[in-house]
Amino acid sequence: MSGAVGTAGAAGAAGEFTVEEQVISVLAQIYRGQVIAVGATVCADIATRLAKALYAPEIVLMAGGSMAGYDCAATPKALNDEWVASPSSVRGSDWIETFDLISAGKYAICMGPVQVDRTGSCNISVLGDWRRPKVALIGARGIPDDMVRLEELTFHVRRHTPRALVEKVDFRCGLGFGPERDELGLTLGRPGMLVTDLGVFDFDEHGAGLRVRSLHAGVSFEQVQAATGFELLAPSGKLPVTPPPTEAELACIRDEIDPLGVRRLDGPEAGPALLAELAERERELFAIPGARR
Amino acid sequence: MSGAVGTAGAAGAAGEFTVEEQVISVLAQIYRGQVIAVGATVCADIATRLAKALYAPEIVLMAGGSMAGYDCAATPKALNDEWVASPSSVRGSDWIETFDLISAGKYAICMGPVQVDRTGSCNISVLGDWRRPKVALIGARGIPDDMVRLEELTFHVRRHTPRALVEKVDFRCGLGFGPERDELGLTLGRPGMLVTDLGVFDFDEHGAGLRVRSLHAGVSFEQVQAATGFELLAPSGKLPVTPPPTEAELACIRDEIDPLGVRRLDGPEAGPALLAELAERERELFAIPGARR
Amino acid sequence: MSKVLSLGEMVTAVPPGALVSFGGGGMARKPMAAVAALAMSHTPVRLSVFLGGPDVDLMLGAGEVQSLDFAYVGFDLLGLSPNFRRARESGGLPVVEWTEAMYIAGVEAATHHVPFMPTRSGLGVDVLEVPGHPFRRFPCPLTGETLTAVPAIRPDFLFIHATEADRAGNVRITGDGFLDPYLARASGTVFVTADRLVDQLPPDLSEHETTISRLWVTGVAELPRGAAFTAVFPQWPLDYAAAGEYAAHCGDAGWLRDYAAGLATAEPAR
Amino acid sequence: MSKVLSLGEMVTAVPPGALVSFGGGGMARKPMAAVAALAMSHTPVRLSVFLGGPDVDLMLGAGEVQSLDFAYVGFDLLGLSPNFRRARESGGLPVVEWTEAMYIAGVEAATHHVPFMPTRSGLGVDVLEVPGHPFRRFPCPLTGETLTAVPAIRPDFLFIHATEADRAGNVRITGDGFLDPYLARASGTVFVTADRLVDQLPPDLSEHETTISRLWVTGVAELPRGAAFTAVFPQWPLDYAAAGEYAAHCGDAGWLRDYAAGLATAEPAR
Repeated sequence: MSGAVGTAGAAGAAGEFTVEEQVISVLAQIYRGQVIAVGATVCADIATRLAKALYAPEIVLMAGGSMAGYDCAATPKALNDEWVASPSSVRGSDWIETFDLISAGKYAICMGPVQVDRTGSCNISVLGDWRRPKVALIGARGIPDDMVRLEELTFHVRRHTPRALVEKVDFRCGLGFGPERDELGLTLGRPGMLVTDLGVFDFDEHGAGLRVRSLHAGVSFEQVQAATGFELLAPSGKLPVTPPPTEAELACIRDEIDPLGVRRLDGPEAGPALLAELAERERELFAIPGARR
Repeated sequence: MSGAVGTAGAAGAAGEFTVEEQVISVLAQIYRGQVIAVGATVCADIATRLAKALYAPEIVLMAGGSMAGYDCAATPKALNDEWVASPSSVRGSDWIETFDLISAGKYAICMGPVQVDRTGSCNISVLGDWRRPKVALIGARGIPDDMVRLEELTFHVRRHTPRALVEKVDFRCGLGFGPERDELGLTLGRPGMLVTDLGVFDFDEHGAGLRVRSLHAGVSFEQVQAATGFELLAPSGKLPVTPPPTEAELACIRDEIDPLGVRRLDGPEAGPALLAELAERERELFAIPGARR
Repeated sequence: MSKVLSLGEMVTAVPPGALVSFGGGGMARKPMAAVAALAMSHTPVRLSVFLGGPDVDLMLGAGEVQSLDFAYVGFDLLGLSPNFRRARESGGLPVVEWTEAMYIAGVEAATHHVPFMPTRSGLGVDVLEVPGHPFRRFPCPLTGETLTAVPAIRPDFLFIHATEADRAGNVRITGDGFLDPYLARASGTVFVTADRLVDQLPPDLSEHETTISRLWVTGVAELPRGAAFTAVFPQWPLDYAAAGEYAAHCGDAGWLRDYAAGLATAEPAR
Repeated sequence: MSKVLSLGEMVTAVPPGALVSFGGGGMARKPMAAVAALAMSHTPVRLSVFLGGPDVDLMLGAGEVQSLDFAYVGFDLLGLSPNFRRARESGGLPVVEWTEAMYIAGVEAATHHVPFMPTRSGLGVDVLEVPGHPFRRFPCPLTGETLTAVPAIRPDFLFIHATEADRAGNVRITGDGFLDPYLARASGTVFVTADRLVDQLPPDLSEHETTISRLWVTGVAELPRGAAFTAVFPQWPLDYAAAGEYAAHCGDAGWLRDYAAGLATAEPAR
């Protein structure tokens, strides 16, 4: 799945792009309006910058945390974001205000769940039994909070496998569609778009299951079904190909918002060696420490 | 009661002082330790500065509000305090933190109630019936809050009259001693010292009434009783004279922390003319606008 | 992304019956020009103000207040508010008297989007003994101890006066912020008048100097001395002469009308 | 009024069974030298950490944690925490899993000195379905709607690492403050290590640049690079090489002991 997976769209000269660039292009569409734009995966983070650079200058980026990078320009993605973002940052804030913004719906987030199930429930806490997990992940964090405050949640699953897309999540950090949601009268935190390395999906609002919205270039429905731990909803007719990133998007990603190539951390190369390589390159690229102070 | 009322104590050369200076000297004793020191009357405010200058450099002054003057030096009292205090201010804060400090007991305040009764209940909200007051004062403000958070409250009543020291307050902003306090199990916000232009007082802890602790120089018990709207507790023996301000205190008040004479606003001269005079003199004295920015 | 509006556009947005709040406190940083414009628009509104001063006084004097929630109304060293006195003493104004901590808790409830906040305030005092108050004593669901529930305070419109703002709506307040930053999070529509508008905050300063994010702000207007005689640190100390004149005459309906008309229509003095 | 203490004096003050919290978040501004000194003092404590990283990992690896409250434990881009994994996966560690908003609400309850805070979080998710959690669904006393009560979080001891501090205990944090300013208000004893101590904050800056008032701080120690490899903006970007080495080896008890001993006793590198 590494390297080139398709051909860039739009008017400009065609060119190849990676699946991470495809994902960034898709996710950039969810960030609009006077909101804080947050991406919990590297690609989603870069997507917030792409949105700000090309489509929605009004969004607020929070590169590097709630303080030094708050409301900064569409600066290049780094491993140490504050150092790059702070010089253009307009305001310092804190975590209490961030949750007030979430409560006010002034927030758009793409999460990176470890498990998503057919109804759209998601999990980043544990694999196996919570009392004695097979794998202790990171804890529920803010997903239960966002779920009762935001209209809709977006998901990015880096690697589409039967262990990531499961029949039922081991621990519910966010609740999907279905009878339980209806009984609770929960109308917020609806599972929205799911983007993986294979395609773009959404969930049936009655909990019937996962629907393919589009397949990335070169991916077949059968391939996606084989990589999914439950039966996908049958497509009605021919499935569209995910619109490829435009030339302008690719140029922006590569030259402006991710010249370092941090997006590779969401790809198959991810690991200590790549992180070390990026950290080394970052030092050269941005001349840390930094700008304002 | 204007002008000189007594003779300064301590080793230095004796001198005359005003009742406001007497009150400032007495009130300066209540501000000690790692607390925010607040005075709701002009004299109490100046007393916080006197305490900081001479006795308790560790206290935090908040001259001019919760932000620009927070944790400043013992700067001269002004009508526009922020302008004088800001250059030496260590930190900006806000009202939520101020109430967190009050809740943590890191706060010492002298209030300026319009009515105090024999049990120590106090009132700054209304005279007469709350629903249709004879006089609408300013509202309960923070007294009910301080009463359930601080160990003890101190009171400064500028003019000791039967209308200020009453049998029963018209509206309880703070609750005094007595059966109701005991029934509620309320142990915080105990009425502590009361300072007036005639003397220093405290309240019987069972609600039996008001006790004279000391009389200001030249004041008799009979004079105080005549100025009080209820019967004072009978003194057991000869009443002491309030210790006069020391020479060091008088020098500090007059030369360092109130050279403008703002303390006169708590005396019998108070009124629009005096305020106008002080405003005019302040302009000359401090060359507003100010220092840091 | 400019949010620059005229004062007229701001005031026109307020419908009759709206819950309106003003920033600042007492004689400090009151949005007097906006208050005067609102009063002159003859739109009866409900007021909720943490620490009221000439803002509340002017609205009451103009007769455009349907009800008032407050923790304080007064002129600080200049004494009591004449129009507040008259309104209260006539017995005709529906009021809710909050304590400071209870008002803060109500605003925090709104910022956190919960219907109430628990507080220890209210025990043993008469703010919970008067008719029509919205507070309730209740047992803590975890410990059983008795607390006071205060409802969320959610103004429909908030008017603030600030030191400066940028066109995108970021706001800088250099003196005491009172509850303004929190009220901005609690309010549906936030209008800011500023002594000066700049292209972008913070100028040469760190990001800690910006007080309120543009995310909370609906519209901004440049209005030098929009706080009239009230204090705006550091540019305007309280003008005791003008404040004294206001205090002496505001009880006169004709004088007040002329005063408000002048304030509401004054061209920004550049 | 000097509050300057040695790291040893700070750590010695912590009795067995104390509830201890650390500031910072994930791989940022963790008080690693203080954590190492605490771990080396062999004092079993209860931990409550908002966003844990190598701080929680080191304490768990040293075996000195009686229980753990958390909203997150992880190494951010460097993956999962090995010692957190082992402790959780062995099933022997009593834990309370908070959400971020619930943890914040718990800290706010403590800062306001109320026993609980209401929040909307917890609805429809499994954090309220696990054994031993301290949360409770309850009806709002004013509106009747169902909310979640979270208890106050009151650490006995809080350790923070900061950019700088003055000897009186005023603290300046220039990067993300996480919950540190609020945890300082919620905690009984607050110890701060700082990359540098200065005579008085703020230096040439405005009072907005001081993050935590000395009123909340018990002791300060100058400890350059007291956050070890974690990031302290702007002086220390995250040292990915050292962090990677920690992540690779911290599961080895011998390696971890040597690492902690070195960190706890290192002379301030001037």
